[in-house]
Amino acid sequence: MRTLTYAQAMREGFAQLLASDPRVFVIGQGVWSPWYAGTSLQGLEREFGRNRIIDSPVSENATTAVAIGAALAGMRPIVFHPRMDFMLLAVDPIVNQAANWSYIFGGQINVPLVIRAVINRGGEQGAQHSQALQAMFMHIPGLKVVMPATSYDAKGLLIAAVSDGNPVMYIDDRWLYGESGEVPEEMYEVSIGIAAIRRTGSDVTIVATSHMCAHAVQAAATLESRGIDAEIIDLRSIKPWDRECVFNSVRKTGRLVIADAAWKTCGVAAEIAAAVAGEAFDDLRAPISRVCLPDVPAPTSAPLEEAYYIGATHIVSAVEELFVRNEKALAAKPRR
Amino acid sequence: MRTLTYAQAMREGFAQLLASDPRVFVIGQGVWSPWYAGTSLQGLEREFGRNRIIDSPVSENATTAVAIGAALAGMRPIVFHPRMDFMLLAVDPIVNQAANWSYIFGGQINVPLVIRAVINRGGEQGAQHSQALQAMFMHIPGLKVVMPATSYDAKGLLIAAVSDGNPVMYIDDRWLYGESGEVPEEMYEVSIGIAAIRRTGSDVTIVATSHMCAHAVQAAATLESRGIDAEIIDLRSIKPWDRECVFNSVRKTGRLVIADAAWKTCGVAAEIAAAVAGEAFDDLRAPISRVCLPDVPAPTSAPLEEAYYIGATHIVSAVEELFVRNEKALAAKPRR
Amino acid sequence: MLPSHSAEDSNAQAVIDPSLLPALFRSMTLIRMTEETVADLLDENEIRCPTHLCTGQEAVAAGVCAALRKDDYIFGGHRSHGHYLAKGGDLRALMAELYGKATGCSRGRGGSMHLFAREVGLLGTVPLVAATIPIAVGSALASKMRGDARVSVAFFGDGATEEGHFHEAVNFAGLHRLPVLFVCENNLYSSHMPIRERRVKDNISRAGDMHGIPGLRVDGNDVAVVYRTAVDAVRRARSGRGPTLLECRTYRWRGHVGSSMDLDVGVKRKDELQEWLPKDPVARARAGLLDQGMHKRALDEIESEVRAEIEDAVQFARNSAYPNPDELREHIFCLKES
Amino acid sequence: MLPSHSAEDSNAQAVIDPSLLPALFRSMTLIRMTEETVADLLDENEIRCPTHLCTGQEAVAAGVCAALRKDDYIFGGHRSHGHYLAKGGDLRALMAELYGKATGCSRGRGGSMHLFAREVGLLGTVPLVAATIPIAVGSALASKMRGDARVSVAFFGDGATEEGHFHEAVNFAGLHRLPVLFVCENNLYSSHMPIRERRVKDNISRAGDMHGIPGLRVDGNDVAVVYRTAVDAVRRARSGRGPTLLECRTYRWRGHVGSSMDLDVGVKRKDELQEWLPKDPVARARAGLLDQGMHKRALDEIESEVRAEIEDAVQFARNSAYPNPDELREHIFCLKES
Ligand SMILES: Cc1ncc(C[n+]2csc(CCOP(=O)(O)OP(=O)(O)O)c2C)c(N)n1
Ligand SMILES: Cc1ncc(C[n+]2csc(CCOP(=O)(O)OP(=O)(O)O)c2C)c(N)n1
Ligand SMILES: [Mg+2]
Ligand SMILES: [Mg+2]
Repeated sequence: MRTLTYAQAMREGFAQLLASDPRVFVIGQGVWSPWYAGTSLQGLEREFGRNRIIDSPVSENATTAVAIGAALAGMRPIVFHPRMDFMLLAVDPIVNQAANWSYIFGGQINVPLVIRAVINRGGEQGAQHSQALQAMFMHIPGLKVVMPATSYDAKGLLIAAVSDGNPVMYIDDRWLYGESGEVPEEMYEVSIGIAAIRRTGSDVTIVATSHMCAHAVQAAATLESRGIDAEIIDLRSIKPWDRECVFNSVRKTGRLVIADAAWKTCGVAAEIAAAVAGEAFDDLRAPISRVCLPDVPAPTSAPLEEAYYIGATHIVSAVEELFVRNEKALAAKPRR
Repeated sequence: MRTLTYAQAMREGFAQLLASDPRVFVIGQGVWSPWYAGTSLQGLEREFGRNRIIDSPVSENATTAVAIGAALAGMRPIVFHPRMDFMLLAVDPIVNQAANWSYIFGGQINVPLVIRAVINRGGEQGAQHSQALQAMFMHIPGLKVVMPATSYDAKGLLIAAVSDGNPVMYIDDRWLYGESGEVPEEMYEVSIGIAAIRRTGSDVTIVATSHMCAHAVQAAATLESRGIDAEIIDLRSIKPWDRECVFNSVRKTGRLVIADAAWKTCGVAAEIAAAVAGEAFDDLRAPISRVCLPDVPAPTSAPLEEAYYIGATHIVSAVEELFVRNEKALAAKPRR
Repeated sequence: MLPSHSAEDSNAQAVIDPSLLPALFRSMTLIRMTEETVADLLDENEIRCPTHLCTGQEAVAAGVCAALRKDDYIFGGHRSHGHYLAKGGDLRALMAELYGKATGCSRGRGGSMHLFAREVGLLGTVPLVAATIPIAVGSALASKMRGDARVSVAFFGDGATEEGHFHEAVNFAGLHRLPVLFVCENNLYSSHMPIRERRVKDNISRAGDMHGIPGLRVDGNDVAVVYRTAVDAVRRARSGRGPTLLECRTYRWRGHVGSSMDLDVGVKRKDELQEWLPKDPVARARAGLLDQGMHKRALDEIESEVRAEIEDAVQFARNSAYPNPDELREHIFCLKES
Repeated sequence: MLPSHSAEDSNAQAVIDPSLLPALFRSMTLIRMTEETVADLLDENEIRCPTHLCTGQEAVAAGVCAALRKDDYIFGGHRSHGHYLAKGGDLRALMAELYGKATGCSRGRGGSMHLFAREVGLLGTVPLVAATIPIAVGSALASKMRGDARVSVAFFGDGATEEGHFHEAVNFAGLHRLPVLFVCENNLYSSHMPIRERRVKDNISRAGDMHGIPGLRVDGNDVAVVYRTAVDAVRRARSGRGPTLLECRTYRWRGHVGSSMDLDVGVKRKDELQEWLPKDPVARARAGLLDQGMHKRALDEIESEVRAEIEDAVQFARNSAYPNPDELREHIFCLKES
């Protein structure tokens, strides 16, 4: 099959959605720009016209609310925020409005809105240009949240998000834009709420989001060489998330490590850990480990960034610790 | 000792802070109003003048940012949001600015800002006037978050928040305003980050926030009559939260129920559950149970509200389930 | 005192087709009587949701909605019973919603602050101040894209103009010349705060000018003036000439929320009310109809018809069932397309 | 084309004390040479943080800051090297910050977009567009409360006026007559978007009027005009007569971010640049000084002094140590009072 980068796959999804459904349009700060969205929106403005690819004034709140209004009137807008950090100005329309509109009117209207939120970090950008805030939105009942980790899912989840008919936050990480993967030419959907097992294994379950999936795969190779057989689950959707897939895996492995490159406290990993500790407790043979960013704003200076971000080695250490620990525990008294 | 309602205790805290420190002032929508803050700000405007008690236009973003600016210039503002829901318009100044300012400048300046956020729910107010969004802010590194549950703490944590010198979100729930408790007349601080054990017990640890503490105490009485001896921890601060207190208790009881009247997914309870499942796993004898609001926007109609909100009975059931379950588990095969 | 009725931009003697006045009177009477009935029901604790009554402001909703087609979109805020009724929303469903019943216009999930009547173009009223201003711009954008010639209207208060997204929305609408009307009901208060304590100049209509669209100030208690001005603005919008901002000067008789009169709030409130009561928009329309030669009996008849409708609606609401608590978790997402 | 240099509100021939011009020239020269050095260092990949250069806009920072006292507060945004330097921020600390060094003005936690120099009243520059506008209003509120006669200045771009909180901030400042200057550097672009694609009217200075404060449009490439206007506005503010909005018309020579020229962006960018290059504020000041009779040698000397300072600062930055990664978790909260 054909190979596309993650950014190209997104762009193809956008183009096919725009070509196939006149209700679809794109609005947001930077959509005409050569730099805000990498190549993921490149040329759409010329291909589909400025009436359907609408760059906006620097007005995140109104731009998002405009998209909501268009959605209520039957369009299928995709509102683009070039950074999650800037989207914090639009939390009111997203959380108070988009997420509630169906519920407060008793299901008589829906909000077919996709909110594309970009995580754009590293490169000495610092605290206000690096945030990965998926947990803030995962917390909100009326939102669905997806985080594609591969080219295939980047396209398929985008199309699924638009056809879902409800507010879906689509979060992509610029660190993924250059990654390549196979992508079918036709339009297809990746079901929201279904995880993907990227590697089967029997010793430990590693649940990962977004670009941590690739790190998990790398970590698994290292772990294999050390005799540990890891199962890797790419969560893909964080709300709803695939409980069955995670629980089945933990039933098998008895050990769980969750890797999410965002702040730890109240993060995605906290929810999965809490759910497993609540509903699959008997399957656990070891503590649940979270591999997350430290609870620190993003620094700028390169050596600080180096210390701040996480990757495969952090996952490897987290997994190994569970096994070392188990050996120690076995050497000591058995558990109550 | 003298008894004050929660609202009176807050008001006394405000008045003493204003009287003792000329840097303290209060700003926000509704601070001159007879109804937005219950009696918690009553008459302050007359007592301290409109220059220090500043009602604002309906401009949550700028009002909050103005408070930040005043804090940077050495004042000690308390910015008032009569509902957390409205405060969503101020997430940018709170999360991007207040929470980061110290870090991004390498600790050369601090932001001595208190953000008072009111949870005001029930009474058929519905989805946009009922939210308890503590977890969204607990997720952010540069914020401290307190949730007093008693009159004593309402005053003591307010004073501690102002003297902390860093951005502290002070969250009070209107359901608590009428509760009474002993309050010293003098100024005093309740340390941020220190929980209070409201009842000692040996069978189960119930960690509760805000008005769920009273429900937990009630639940403990019921549980006692059924032979279960519960320890109750009033968290008081949710960021930082008192890990030592919770871990010590779980070490003793082996069972943990967390009650937080907010959405479950990625909530306060998720973090505590995840932390315990990660760091005190060996102490656990049963799954960790979370007693939270369902992941549903707040409805209006009374019977729906009745089904929506949680109280002592929910805590009782959650605890009992752990014990019933344990018996079942003992009857079956022992744990691996 | 604030200058009121001073610098209105529209002809205070607006002449409209006399045959339209009875319908406008009926619309206002329906709003007035509903609001006053609801006030009683609040006092009796039959209705318990937070309710913001628009008594005294009826001419704005009635005048603007009369200038609209049924399929035009409108949006409102916390004080929107009038908008709902003027646009043709079902009275029974409104009353049932206030009672929290499953037959309510929002199926008991919304109460007074969240109203919905898609069949007449009301896509929602929500209580976050100013929230629906940019949302109405969005539905106007949809209409422009589809070329469906619909007009969108955002109803909001003077307080809403203090929210930054009001300005963002007006700028965006002007930039894209969208078919939208910004209708500000300037009742001179935002809850307890008079306008002079919230902005330097009493110049809301100038926000249109600032953002490049016409801004007009009109007497919001004269339904003929409001109607006439709205007709022009709607024509402009529908023919692709872009948005208009209407500042309608008015006054709410009741307190901010509930049935109280808020006479304790704000130094001038009592005096102001005395000044505004004689400007009663419903009484003015009634007087106008009598002047036009309409019989008092015909007017009385309209009033008793409306009264009967309201009584029927209250009965309907009382007799309706509450939502089933087992359905608490429904409607967060729509499964099917709407 | 956008109308530029058309309807300025201030005297384009502003007369200022001639003895002030050398200092203004020096200030602009320092900014210009720093920016151009940084451009080279970006090209050489010595500096790697996102950097927004203000070449071409020097007169605004230099003119406004010359009208301020050392203890007056200023705030900036993503493009604030000029503000930092004009207010007197330490050049070595700026350069070290761009290099990500522990000796940087933000100790290596901020980079180009987060600058700090409390000792000269710069309480922070941050890159969220418009964020510091209401924050500067807040420091002005603090000054008013304390009666310390300080003035606060918010520097921001034309794009920032599209954020709603700009309007909220101006309204609040007007309402409380706060000692604050809103200095908009209208360089006609917000990243890739020319102003006409973002707002209907090119009338930013009118936002002052809308919100009840004076709004003035001036030639932002004439340092004498900027200075003269700022002196008046600062005097107004300091004497308790409230805020002023200055719209300074200017143009950035370099691209939005980094050292590129963005000549590909926007149809007119190339032509516009040709039009604006001759309006070079530094060259104009230089010519003015020669006219005044200053010797070319004296000017050359200023330039070589500045060049030496910059070279020294670059050396300092290169030789400085990086922050210790073990200190990653420090500085989130302050332990002691500041
Ligand atoms: C974003 C937000 N902030 C604050 C409030 C609280 N609030 C409810 S109504 C109101 C006054 C609004 O005044 P105005 O817009 O003039 O409408 P009116 O009540 O006069 O009809 C306020 C401040 C709110 N509902 N939403
Ligand atoms: C809230 C927010 N939205 C968007 C951005 C992205 N952004 C960075 S600079 C910029 C342009 C700002 O233009 P202007 O205010 O005119 O300043 P200039 O770059 O021209 O100096 C934008 C949109 C941002 N930094 N912050
Ligand atoms: Mg009003
Ligand atoms: Mg600009």
